Amino acid sequence: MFIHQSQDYNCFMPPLPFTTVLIANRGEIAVRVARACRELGLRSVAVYSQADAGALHTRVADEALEIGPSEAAQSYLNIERILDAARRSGAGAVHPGYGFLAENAEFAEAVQAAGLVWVGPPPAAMRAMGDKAGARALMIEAGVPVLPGHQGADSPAALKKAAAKIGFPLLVKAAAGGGGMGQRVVHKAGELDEAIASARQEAKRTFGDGRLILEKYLPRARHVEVQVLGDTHGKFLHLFERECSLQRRRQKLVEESPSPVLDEGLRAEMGTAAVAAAAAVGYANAGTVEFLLDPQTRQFHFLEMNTRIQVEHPVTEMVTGLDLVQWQLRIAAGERLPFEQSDLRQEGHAIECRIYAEDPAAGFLPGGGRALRLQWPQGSGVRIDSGIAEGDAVASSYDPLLAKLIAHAPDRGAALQRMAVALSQTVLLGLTHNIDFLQDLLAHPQVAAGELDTGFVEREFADWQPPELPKAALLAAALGELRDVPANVEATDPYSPWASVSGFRMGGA
Amino acid sequence: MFIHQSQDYNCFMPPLPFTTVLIANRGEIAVRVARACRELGLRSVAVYSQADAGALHTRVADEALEIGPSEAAQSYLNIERILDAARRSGAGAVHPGYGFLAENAEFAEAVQAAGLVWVGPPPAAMRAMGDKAGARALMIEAGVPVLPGHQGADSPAALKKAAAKIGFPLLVKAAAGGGGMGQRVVHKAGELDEAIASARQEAKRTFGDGRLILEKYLPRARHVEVQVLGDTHGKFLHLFERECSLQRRRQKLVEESPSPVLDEGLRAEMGTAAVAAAAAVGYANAGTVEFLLDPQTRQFHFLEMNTRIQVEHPVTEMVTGLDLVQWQLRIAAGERLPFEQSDLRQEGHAIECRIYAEDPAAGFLPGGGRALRLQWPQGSGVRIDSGIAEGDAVASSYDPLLAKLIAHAPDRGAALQRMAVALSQTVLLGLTHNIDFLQDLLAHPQVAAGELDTGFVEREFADWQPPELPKAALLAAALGELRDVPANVEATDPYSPWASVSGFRMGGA
Amino acid sequence: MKFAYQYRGQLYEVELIPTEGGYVASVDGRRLGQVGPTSLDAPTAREGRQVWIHAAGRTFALQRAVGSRSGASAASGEQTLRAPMPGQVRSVFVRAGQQVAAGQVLLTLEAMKMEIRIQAPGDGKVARLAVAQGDSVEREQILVELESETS
Amino acid sequence: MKFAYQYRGQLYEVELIPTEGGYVASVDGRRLGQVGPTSLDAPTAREGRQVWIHAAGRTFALQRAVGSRSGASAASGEQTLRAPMPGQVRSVFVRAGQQVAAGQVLLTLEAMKMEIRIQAPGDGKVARLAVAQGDSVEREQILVELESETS
Repeated sequence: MFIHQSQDYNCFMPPLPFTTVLIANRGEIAVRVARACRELGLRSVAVYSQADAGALHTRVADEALEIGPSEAAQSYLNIERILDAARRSGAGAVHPGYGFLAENAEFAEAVQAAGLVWVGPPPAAMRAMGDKAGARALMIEAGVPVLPGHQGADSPAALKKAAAKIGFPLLVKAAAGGGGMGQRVVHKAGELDEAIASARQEAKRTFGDGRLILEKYLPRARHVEVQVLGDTHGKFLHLFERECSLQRRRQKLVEESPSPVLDEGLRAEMGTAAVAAAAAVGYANAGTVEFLLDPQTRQFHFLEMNTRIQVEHPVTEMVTGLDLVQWQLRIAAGERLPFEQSDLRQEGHAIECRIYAEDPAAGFLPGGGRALRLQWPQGSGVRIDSGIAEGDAVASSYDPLLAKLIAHAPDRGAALQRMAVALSQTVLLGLTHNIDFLQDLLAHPQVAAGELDTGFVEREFADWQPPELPKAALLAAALGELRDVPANVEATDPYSPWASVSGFRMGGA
Repeated sequence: MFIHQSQDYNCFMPPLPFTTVLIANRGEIAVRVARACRELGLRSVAVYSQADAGALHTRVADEALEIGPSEAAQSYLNIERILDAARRSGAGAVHPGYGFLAENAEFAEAVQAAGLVWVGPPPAAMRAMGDKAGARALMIEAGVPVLPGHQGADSPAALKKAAAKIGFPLLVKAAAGGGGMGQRVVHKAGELDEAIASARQEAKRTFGDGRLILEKYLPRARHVEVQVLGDTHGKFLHLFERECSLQRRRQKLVEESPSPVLDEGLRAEMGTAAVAAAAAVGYANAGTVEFLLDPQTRQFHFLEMNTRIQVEHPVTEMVTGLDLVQWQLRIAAGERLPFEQSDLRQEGHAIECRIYAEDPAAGFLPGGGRALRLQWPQGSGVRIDSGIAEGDAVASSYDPLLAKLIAHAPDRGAALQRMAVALSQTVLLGLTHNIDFLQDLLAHPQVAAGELDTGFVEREFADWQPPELPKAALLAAALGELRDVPANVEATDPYSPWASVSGFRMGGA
Repeated sequence: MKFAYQYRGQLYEVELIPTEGGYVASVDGRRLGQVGPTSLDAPTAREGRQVWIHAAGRTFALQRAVGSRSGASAASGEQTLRAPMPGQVRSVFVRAGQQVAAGQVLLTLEAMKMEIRIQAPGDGKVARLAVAQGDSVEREQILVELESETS
Repeated sequence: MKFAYQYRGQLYEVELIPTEGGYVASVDGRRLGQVGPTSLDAPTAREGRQVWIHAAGRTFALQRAVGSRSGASAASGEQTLRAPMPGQVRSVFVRAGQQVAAGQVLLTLEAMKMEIRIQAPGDGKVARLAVAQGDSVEREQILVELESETS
């Protein structure tokens, strides 16, 4: 953390109780964890399914082991194969990343039972937060505000009675769920029966647990979450909020910190509530308490706690100066957090854009391909967290997240400007992606004004279409067909247009 | 600046008196200025010599104009051609970058006479600092510590008499000079005559001005400089120091902020001296006051002032959160600096490595080539300021600086670690560069301990040789010869080794 | 030399007539001016019939419409719709023999927390429906075969 | 298949013997083990005889020693030393006819604030000295021609 420069943490860092970390994940987060390991002097071991042979995360780790076929159930979700890879590689700790087994308490317990350090919260805390019904009850007990709702008896009759009390619109949610699966919005009483039936079916199929809860539905709410960090000695801190209201298909697209809507008072209140939520379940390591914020009433409500590192953690890293993944490893090693809440500050403004291999003009349909050409933007306040490099094939077997682009600047306006320039200078050719969509999204006046809600993208960008074709692009395509590899150069890129320049120039960018 | 987030500068930024900026430079600094322009919503115009046709700086600007053949005297140093390009492109301001005409007061005056805004200090201030003899006298007057020395009468007899008073070793320096030209170290009285003659000859040839000054020579001094920023309304601030003691051929190689040797007292003293130096010449815009620091006595001495942006400005940007090039443009537009000295802080530690197209095993001989393959490192706290992209040819006609790699972390140890990882993950194939050398340099225990001086590199790394060849590299070369382009892919990189992976793996990195 | 490209359903024709030091360029018969052989600073990439261009800060995916150097294999699959990723068939909206219009959603898949709509690439008739609701499918598994109107 | 490379004056011979699913690799006759066709995660690039490899965080510039596909032109210039960049001849340390040893500094150039040492690439004799102290030289201008010992 910046303000502690004089303490020089790294110099006084005690030797870690492990020297090798197995990364039970893939893509950009596996690359991210490998980098943190290397920066801490730890050896990293990647695992990969056959579909990911040669993927970037296997190249940046010190060792890579195959763990099975492309189906996640037989590789990235297969506890036994991952533990076997940990044994074979001599790993002393396991970092789960996000997704896959990251919130699976059985996996955490199996890791610990194998004598390995689990880089994450205690399994009991994961279990407590994983059960949405139980978590709601715990939060009410801990004084953390929750949405009006109902958990417990979930017969159709009981739910109907509770629904009448809560009022409409409301949300039917899987008690064991998360990530929007087994979830239905119910606008009026007449839709309730069908919603209960279909949500229960989906919950059973997805989580093997058909239990349901009810929550009041806030149609234009903002998604504001708080990053927490706890060490294994009982100290909890919050690292301020992230606003994640720009979503499509209930998945985040753009995140930022600070939230444009919080003031100091509300920020402190939400931070305190998040720490209380973490303390209530005996949390440790990095976690995120998600809240829904009603912009009218300015009231916030506990949504769920993600008991792992999140995709959008870089925006918090940029504004706090703390390396969250390094701290995950150091906390797992038993280190104490050497700073206090009052030492932490949000400095400047950070925005993250998720670059997905998907088609925003066709319902965000994910797709694969090959990154035939890839040039990242550069310069001050620009950060890239990528799971691919130029030349890499992109499998469509997994999550379509390719990379994250993060811009940091003194204020929100400058960060948006920086992000706009960075997106426009990102060259990614060979597959369908959402970079043009992100540019149009960030240029929307409501986004510039910070007036966001979780329905905004689907409401305003349902009919988004790719840009009109400029004549210069057509000419560049045709000229490219005529271009030859320079005779004296064997290995140069035959598609580079930079060998010479004449008078005609492309219109402004 | 981070701590001013609530003021949201950009939103309240007054409209600038110009909308188009001509960038009178090339390479990474021209790319850097173009990015700052775009982030401020300004149009940028690049100029290029025939040797730079199609170079990256011409691609990232909104427009690019050819200004002559590759010889700098007929292009980048040709005032008339640059002003003509400014006229043709409708530019309202000129940013000179560093090098070339950046410290040429006649150029600044010509720009202003043409009715254009000069993005730099007042020509009078440039002239005052450009004359080393006059600057020494001015600094003495302003109470800024200078090295024991002599300026004024410079007949051999006068210099001999002054030398006896100063004592040996001493430095004979061109009064009009800079950058180490026309400069001789004299270790004893017997060497003085010859040094005076040869320095005078070189000074005449290089600067058209044979006047000489003398200064005491400090053999193991540290080069510590202070960044200053002044607006056109008389406000001066300093942005703390940069330590630039790691040099080869009197050119900087690695820079950092904070300096590992300053304490708060010395930092404040040097900052105050730098502001006094700037105020003494009626400075405005960004500038750097260079000092020599004697690590034994902890006394610092004015060396010279660079009246322009410097190569190493990013380390100051990383620790202060201020975008110096944006501020250059805003100051030139007449904006007031909206913060006070007490608002500024150094947060964390930043290190910059200059990536040169040169051979550290052969006297740092510069060379050209083509960046056949180029992959920059990514992630938290890693910044790239590059003048080239993959596929680009590197002309050997100009300065061999290809790019700058900057690492920022909470403390110096973590920044060095981050830089080590970033350097090792930088792939640049197709030309000779100094990345391996930089890795070995930063791994030296004295560098880790912060015990630097300007002679360190030449003393400790004179016999540096490239690393031993690992067998894995040989095998990779041979396998590469056998590899074919996948049959169904037309445009993929034929040299990508990632199509599949089998059991054999390369040893740790 | 003439080149034809498709972009968002529209056909564009580019003509380049060699001149000294470059080409005279026309698009759809309208003369635009002189261009050098490598004068457009637009990164491009090609794979099969597909041509990608990064221009004016945006990405454009064109398809070669004539003069394709390796378009054969891409064309052969046009009427066979395959699963873009492994998943489960959530809903099927058509039956074999049914007439469908370009853009019509034929079925949806559920995979990685997403609903994937499989749409008809052109007007035609469902020749074969290879999956049913609830089926698990592998990546590239055939879902539907269409008979195009014009074939 | 055998490949020979030079690195820092030393010759290395790599042999790859095809086996099922890969190759058995040897270096200088010592068997190292089995490798797959693309099993080494090392970015590489080639230009003429030059092969660059990024391995273990370092860059290695090798030269193909046999089996070179386009080494002819590179070899023809070995005995002609040219200016690597425009500059001025600062000092000349040899004269025509003089015997020189590999690595010996023949002359120095001054360019872009740097002193550039021009060294003999091998033992030989100065056949022609094309410049004198104080001369301005362009990039690629011939400075010295050497006659190699063995020719």
